[in-house]
Amino acid sequence: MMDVLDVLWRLLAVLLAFLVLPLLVGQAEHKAMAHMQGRVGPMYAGGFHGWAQLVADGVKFAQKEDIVPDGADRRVFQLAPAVALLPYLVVLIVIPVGDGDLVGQVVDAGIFFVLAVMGVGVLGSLMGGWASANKFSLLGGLRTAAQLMAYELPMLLAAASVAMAAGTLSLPGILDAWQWWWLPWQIIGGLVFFTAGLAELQRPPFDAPVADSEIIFGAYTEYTGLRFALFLLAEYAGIVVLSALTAVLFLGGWHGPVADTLGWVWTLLKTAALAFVVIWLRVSYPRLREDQIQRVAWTVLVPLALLQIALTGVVKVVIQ
Amino acid sequence: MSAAISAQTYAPPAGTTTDGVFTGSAGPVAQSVDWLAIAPPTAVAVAGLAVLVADLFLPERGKRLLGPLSGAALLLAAVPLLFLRTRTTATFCLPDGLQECSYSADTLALVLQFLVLAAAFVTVLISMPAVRDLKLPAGEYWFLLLSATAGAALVPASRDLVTLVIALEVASLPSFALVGLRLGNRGSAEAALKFFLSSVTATAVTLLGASFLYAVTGTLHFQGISDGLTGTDPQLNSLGSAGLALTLVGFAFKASVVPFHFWVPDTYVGAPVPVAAFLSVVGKTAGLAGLVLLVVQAFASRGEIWGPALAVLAAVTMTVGNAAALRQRPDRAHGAVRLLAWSSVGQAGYLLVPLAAAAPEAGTHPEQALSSAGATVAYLLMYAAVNLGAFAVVAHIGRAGRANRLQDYRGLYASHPLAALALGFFLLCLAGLPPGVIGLFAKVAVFSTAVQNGLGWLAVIMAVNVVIALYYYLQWTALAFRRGEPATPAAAEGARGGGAQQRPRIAAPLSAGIALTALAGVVLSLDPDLVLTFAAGGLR
Amino acid sequence: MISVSNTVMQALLIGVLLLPLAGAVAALLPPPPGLRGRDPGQAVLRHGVTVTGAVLAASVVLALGFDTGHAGTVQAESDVAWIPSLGIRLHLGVDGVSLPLVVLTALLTFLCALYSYGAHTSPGSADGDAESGSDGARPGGPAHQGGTPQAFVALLLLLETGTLATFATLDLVLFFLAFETVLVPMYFLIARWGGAEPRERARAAWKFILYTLLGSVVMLLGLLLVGFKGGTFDMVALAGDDHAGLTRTTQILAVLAIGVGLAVKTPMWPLHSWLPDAHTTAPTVGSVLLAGVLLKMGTYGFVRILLPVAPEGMRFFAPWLAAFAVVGIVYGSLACLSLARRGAKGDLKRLIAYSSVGHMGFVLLGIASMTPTGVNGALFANIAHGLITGLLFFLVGALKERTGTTDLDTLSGESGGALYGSAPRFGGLLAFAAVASLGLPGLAGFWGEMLALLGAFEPAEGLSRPAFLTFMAIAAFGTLLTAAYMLVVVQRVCMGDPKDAPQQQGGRERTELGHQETEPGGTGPAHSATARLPDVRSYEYAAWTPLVLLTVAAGLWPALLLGLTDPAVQNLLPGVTR
Amino acid sequence: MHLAYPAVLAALLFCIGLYGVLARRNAILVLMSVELMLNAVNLNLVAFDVWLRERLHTGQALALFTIAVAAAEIGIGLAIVLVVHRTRGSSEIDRLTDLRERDTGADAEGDADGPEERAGVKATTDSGRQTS
Amino acid sequence: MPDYFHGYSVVGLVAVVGVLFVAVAFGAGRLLRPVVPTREKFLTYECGVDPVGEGWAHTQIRYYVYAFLYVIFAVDSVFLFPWATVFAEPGFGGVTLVEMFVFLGFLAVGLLYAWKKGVLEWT
Repeated sequence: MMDVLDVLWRLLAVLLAFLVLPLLVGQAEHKAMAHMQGRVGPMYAGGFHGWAQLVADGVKFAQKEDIVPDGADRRVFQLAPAVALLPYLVVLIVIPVGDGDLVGQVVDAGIFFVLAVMGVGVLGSLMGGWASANKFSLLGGLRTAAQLMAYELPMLLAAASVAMAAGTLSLPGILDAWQWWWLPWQIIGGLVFFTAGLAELQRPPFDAPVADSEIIFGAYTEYTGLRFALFLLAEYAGIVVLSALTAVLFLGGWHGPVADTLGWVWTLLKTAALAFVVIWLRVSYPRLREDQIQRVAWTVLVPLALLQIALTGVVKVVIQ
Repeated sequence: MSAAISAQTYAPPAGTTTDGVFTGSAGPVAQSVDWLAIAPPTAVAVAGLAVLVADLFLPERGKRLLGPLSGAALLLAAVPLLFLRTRTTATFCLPDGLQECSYSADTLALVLQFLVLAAAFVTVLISMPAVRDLKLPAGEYWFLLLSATAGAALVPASRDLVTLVIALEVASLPSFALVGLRLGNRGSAEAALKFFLSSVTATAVTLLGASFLYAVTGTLHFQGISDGLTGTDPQLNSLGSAGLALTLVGFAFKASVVPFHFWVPDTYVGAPVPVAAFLSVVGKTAGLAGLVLLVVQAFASRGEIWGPALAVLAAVTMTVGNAAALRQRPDRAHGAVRLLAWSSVGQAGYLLVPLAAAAPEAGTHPEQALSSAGATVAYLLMYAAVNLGAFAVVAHIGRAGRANRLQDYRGLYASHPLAALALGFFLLCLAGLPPGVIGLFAKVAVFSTAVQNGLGWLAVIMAVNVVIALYYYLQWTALAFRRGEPATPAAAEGARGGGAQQRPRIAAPLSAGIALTALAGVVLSLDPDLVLTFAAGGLR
Repeated sequence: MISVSNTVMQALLIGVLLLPLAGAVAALLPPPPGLRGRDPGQAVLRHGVTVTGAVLAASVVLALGFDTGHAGTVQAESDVAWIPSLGIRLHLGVDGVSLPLVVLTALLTFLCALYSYGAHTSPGSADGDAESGSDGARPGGPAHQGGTPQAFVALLLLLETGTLATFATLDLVLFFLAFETVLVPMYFLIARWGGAEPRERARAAWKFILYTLLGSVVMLLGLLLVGFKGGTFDMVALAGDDHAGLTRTTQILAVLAIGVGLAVKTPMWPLHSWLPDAHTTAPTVGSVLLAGVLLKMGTYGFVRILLPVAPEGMRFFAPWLAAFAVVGIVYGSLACLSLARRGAKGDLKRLIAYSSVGHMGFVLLGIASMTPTGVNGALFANIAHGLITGLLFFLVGALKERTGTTDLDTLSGESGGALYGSAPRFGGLLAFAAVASLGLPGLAGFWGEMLALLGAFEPAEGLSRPAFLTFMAIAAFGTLLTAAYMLVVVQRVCMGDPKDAPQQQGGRERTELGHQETEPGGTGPAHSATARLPDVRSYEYAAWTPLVLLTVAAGLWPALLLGLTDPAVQNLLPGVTR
Repeated sequence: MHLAYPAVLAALLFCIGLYGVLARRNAILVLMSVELMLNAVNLNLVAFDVWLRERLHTGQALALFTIAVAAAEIGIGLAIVLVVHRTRGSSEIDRLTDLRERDTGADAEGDADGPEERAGVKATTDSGRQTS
Repeated sequence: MPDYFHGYSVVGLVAVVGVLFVAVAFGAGRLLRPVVPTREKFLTYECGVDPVGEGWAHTQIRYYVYAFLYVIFAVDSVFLFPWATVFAEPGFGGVTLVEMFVFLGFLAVGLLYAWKKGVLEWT
């Protein structure tokens, strides 16, 4: 009985985090971007600084007509948003928030699981792009795919580096083994991982697949209403997941300079900081061209990741 | 790429810590590696990589050096064989003294490695003009050739299914690319696709078989499989039999055994001639080496299952191959290569006979089974030398006229007497007629295994097939010695270009290849015991 | 008989085998400075004569050194391991059965080389001959046919090697190898130096090689069967009393397989059909060697392998063998008769080829009787046939060279060829050979056939006497037929009115003949007739005289030969006749 | 969990793959079917590995290698399909008949050579460099 | 073993919850939204112009090459993880590390090859 209750609690918590955190990030993006650009952002919905803007957006999306273009592959077209969104929910459950039991579920091969499931999310964009029967969508979908290909590899390699350092693939296991000096040791890997994740999420400056000035909105061009909203939600959920993962793998998760008992606070803080960096980057950098995106991956990130692995290996053997 | 070094990286990845032996942290868990033993395939693989990298930085003129470089690397890779000759070495062994190793440099492995390396060397010689003529990408070509050779050299030394399958794949994958390397050529691409699709399917089937075997025996080492297959559980028994049969399929495919042969003629015709030569010798060696290892070692205890099956396959293979070769007409385009392709299918049938004959003794008298399999090895050595030689001559003719009809060999004696003599010798060796004495005795050795193991009917079928084969080999030989007169307008047209009498000189590497193979054939003919000793207990 | 140490004998035998092989290789190399000769052809043909002469001399010495007191035992024996894995040894040696054949081979090859050399150098067939452009067989001018003289000599020597090795080897597999080695040179001799349309030549050569190959593959199977079941390939060991424990079934199978291969080569009716084509198209030298030596390899195999190794099997098949043999005798004779008919467009070479079928029938009959008498007769007939038919083919070849045709109708015209008149010595020789061939007592052909018939009269135990008596009667009838067609041939070719003949022949022949007559080298008597053929030339004398002499000698003194063969045959037949 | 579930699933996957290989006529689909077969094998291997509780985890090791092999095969296979598609504008394997043995006379094949070569040349010139 | 499957069953439960969530959202949307189909709404959107031509018109073959690159490399990195977890255990050590460097060297050569061959340039 305890077991069932326990599981239910965890599920509920994960679902809650999944519904709330992306909205928080979205709202933060609205406001942070606005202030960086000398605007004020949404101010009306909800009264105080437009805090309910995204809720209002959601209500609006739900009332929009649902359109599937004539030439589209209906079933695939309709399923795509769900495929894009759900993996992030599933990933959330294995990310440890705090020491000990503060994790949805411990999975042995945590890193594998996380990376594999995150890869599925991109499939949603691809399905949307393919099924829309729209040239821009297709182009966007292909760019998405290419980007996934290019950045999955450095991401994997960087994660492998951490796994090497810790000697385990389990996320809590990695955090258990974590020491503060891993921070400089794994810094290259961390940067690679974060950058690659950014690119996989198609966040600026890696947003060529949805570049509105070139291809309208890439794979999502034909989407309206709730389905479009799910895609957007997926993007923000992705930011949360990526930030959380980076925090766990490279920044020590619930480890903090003081008050280890409040580990989950550290985790949330680090995640939030990283999420802010994601927003910050969007405002600061112009969009890269598709070929530049590819080149960065293959000629910078992959070699760097390999270098990090080498470094990890050597240090690990030396300190033994 | 990863597979090329599979041998090095294949350490049991996980779970080792739970074992009592390892947690003691007394001995090293990493397997000790006998570098000399694994030197031949490793050297080839490294050379391949070196060639690939060198190609990136060499100027266009320097790329001509890549071919000779590859040849030299192959020769170099064969040097360790000399040192290994006197001892049997096994490496990548399980650390707990189970005597189960993944790599063994015993006589069988060494002989076949020598065969692979030598054949690859001759292929390199044959390839040099072709790479220039067909404007094949030099670096890629040599790299792929060396990689495939490395894989093929690894096959006979592997002693577990993982290594074996991976080695076979390393031998196969570059071959697909080699076949399709003539960019923009419809035939080349088509050949590659056919080869690829059928090969990949066969691999999948083999792997399924391997998974069944693993389920039944709990190991993939040959010795363990052989022990495990004798279990008494009837359910597992039938699963084991299924796994055994499925595993053999992939190797039968590589060895172009009917009914897994259909890719052979089309692929050979579509591929550049040197690649076809390579496939017909090195590819086949890899497949047959796998078969030998499987039946003599891994499946030794279940001879009653694969013995009759192999016998039937052998009979069907030689019959189909020879019948199809017989149907080739002299005026058909690419007839020469197609004939050799079908003949290589037929030869595969002969090569299977000793394996089928090894069945009754495999379980009880491994030594005798190995001797039987030795007949296959001996035959393979003979076949490699003369088949490569024949392909070398074909490659030369192919340079002049791209149709490569059998007709084009008319008057070869008049224009290139030595090449014609060599071709005749090679074909007679394949046919098994004097003066190709070695061909005859290799067939006799094969034949004797069948007779001595109660496969009289197979021996009779083989004899009939030898007779059928005589016809087309002789016909071709006779054609080469016929007076060269333009028989058709097409030939006359060809003659206008260069003149039938003034055929281009044979390129130096080609003639070296022909000379080398002819020399091998003659030496073997004078002293057949050099190879036949393997059929009489020379393999240990 | 001189006594020669065993080592020397060994060396001689090996030398006999290796000398022509080395000579063949040497023939393909450019001649050394001192031996260039008048032209390359002459040099290399002389080389051929030298080598074959040396081989002949060596074989004669070998024969002289042969201990006739123990003709049944293998002498000059050398036995070296060659392929231990398969138990194949280089086992050589001669006994009373093989020695005569070795000498005969050496002799015939030498004579052929001599003949070719003479034909090349004699002015009668020098360049510029009116006929050189035609398809006629030009035995004298190998340089102008098909290939180079170098290749011709090399092939001839290779042929000799193979034949000699067949007779000298005592290992089954080696026997097969030697047996096969002969095919290659013979194929090229027919295909490149043959005397017919190129297409037809190629066809005949192809037929020849296919038949013999098919036969020999079957034979190989039988040999392997014997070898594997008996545990050894050594003929001597296999011939021991227990026959290496071969079961009856094995023996029957072995005899069937090996017998078919040998029968093709022999040739036995109905497997003979390659022979007429091959003979008709082959060049003179090729025909002589084919008939004189190659056919003997088949019958030799019967005596050497089948009789001693698989007597049980032989006994099983002996009636069949005999039946086929007599059918062959009658069939060959009838075919000859029909060819010899006027207006049948019979080819003289083809006719002799068919007569060979008949003669080999006698040999087979002798063997099938499985008695010493019969087998001795068979061996004797072998030698005799080699001498006589060799001579016949020489003569027909020379005739073709002179007249440009071997067509009987063309040759004889309305009333006859009148060789007696136009070229009396030539005609006389032809008549002699024909008479010898029909088995006239006092000549070589007689003894063999008579002994074979005697053997059939009283066949070995276990064989049905009535059947063999029938066979004997039919065979005897065959001798009559033989006599008939031979006499018809002699009558049509040699007799007739010399004035009459040319009128009946076509204008082409006449002008040619006239042209030839004006040649300064024409050796014929200086009759002032229009139809003068050149009579026997000196080199032809040189080539033919030994054959004539030996034919007579063998006819008058058969014991010379029988003394050699009989002990050996007694030795080979112990399992049959106690 | 009972061994039967993964085993049956693997068998099903393999059979579907096999059916695809045999029935599909588009090279890409055949390729995908082969991948299906390979993944069925992987499933088998891992399931048996777990079932056997083998100390060395040979099954998992082979599964890893199988994954690598499958990837390499896909890489080369797609490249080949691409070349085929480029040279003849179709990847239907039924239409790959240039190399088939025909019983027609020599002339027909002799002619077939010409356009083929010409088409090949054209394809090379406009397709640029192909790397795989 | 029960733990092993237990972990994934919870994960599966999450997935089910997710599916439910999406289904509920779509169901609610169906109730809330209007349905007013017109011809123009179902046209493919190309900046307001009627669509022309096929969708593959602007597709670059280059994407395939990237795909190849990725597939090969990603699978190679599969070998890294098992190694990464054990290479520091007692009993392994320098040799194991060198072996992995050899492996990385292979990867690096592959990358170098692709780079030098111009696959990564976009022209």
